Amino acid sequence: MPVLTSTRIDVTALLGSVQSPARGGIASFVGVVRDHHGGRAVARLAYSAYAPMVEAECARIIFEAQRRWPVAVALRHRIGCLEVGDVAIVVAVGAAHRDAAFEACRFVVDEVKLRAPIWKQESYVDGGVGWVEPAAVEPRIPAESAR
Amino acid sequence: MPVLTSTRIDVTALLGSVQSPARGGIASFVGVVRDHHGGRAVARLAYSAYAPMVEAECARIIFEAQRRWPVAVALRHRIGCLEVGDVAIVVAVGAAHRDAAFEACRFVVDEVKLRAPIWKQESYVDGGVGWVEPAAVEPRIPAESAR
Amino acid sequence: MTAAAPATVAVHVLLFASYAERLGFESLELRLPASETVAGVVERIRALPGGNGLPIQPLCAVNLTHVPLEYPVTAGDEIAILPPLAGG
Amino acid sequence: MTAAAPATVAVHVLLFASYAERLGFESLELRLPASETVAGVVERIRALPGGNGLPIQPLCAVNLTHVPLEYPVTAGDEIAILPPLAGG
Repeated sequence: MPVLTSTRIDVTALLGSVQSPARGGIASFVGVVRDHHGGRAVARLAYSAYAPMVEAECARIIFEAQRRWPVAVALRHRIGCLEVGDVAIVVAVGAAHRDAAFEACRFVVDEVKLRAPIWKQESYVDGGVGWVEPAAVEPRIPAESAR
Repeated sequence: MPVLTSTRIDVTALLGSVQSPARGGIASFVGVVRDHHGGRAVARLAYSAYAPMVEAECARIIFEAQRRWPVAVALRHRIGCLEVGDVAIVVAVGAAHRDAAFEACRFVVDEVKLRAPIWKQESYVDGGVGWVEPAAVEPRIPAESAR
Repeated sequence: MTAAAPATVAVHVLLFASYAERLGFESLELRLPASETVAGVVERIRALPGGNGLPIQPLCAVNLTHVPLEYPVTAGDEIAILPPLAGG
Repeated sequence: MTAAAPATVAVHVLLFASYAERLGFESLELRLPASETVAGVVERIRALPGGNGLPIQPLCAVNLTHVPLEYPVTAGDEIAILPPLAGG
């Protein structure tokens, strides 16, 4: 399944997809569109992406997580127009033990935010629009990059 | 809402209950009955509890979490007979930022396992039954305990 | 004046799960000398038939709160002797 | 024998989000001297109208992978100049 989707994310289905009779712990993170950002009231927002790279980079992130922890990972990120309260990202991780589930879930969320080429344009209640530019953090560039 | 329930836990409803327009991050943990324990195939299990103390202790755990992090917390633990694959525990934590959501969720799960008086009797596929006794860890006893 | 008879207090003792199975009951009223501790309650329960299967230092709670074994008991206390916890 | 003309390579440059808005396009074919780096590509894009709004050292990717600015480019590469990421 691709990471990016332009339709509503089914959280319950993703949680179910990482569960199995041997995996008793499911840690998850759901990110929802907030009503405020930087002191301004947000009406709605639009996510855009460099889609092929998002898929490639997220596949690498999941691969890295699975080299560190014995886990199943499901990851979805919505693009297009979202309203306040809509689900923007879901990461679900199933493992036999909760330590691995929590740690891998946190890892995947952090890495997606740091590395996936996705952008967010907010529309404010007062009428303006703005690109969200988090304090530009350099994504870690793997030593064995590209080729 | 009481923590203990003898009916199916509605994970989606709990996730929704900790979300608000100001809380954009929801971390959760879902614990599911596994098919093996200590090398034996588990058919089903029964959770029992010292119910009034579970409610009191879990209220204290949530209070402690909310003194440390600005979070909303929902917690349910099922009791009675469960089959493999049934949801036994759900902890959902909503916060404005994911750090607080993850940390508080982990804290609540860990403390419930350490402090809530709940017991588990497994029925094995080969016919036996057994009380699950995790390597008995002393729960931390708060200095200002009881009265 | 004669010396006062030693004061006693009544407490409720609760057993759960494997401990209730070993002793064959889930609750018991117990009369104790005043100024007894939780450890003294455990000692009395361990002296009952089946009680030697309990650890000398089990996990205990008084009035719904975890307490150390040196915790003093008072009249009307609900004292719970708890097998290893296995929730979650 | 005369000296060979300097070899050139063609690459695809992609812009996104606020950077595409500033320069007014999302993709561009660029011919570069062989043995150029990503930094050289950025320098050329910053020289276009609207390009000085881009940082001197933006985040870049080659063929769907994050790379440092010293990364060499080769013929046919897809070079993306990425505004600060804001997913999740």
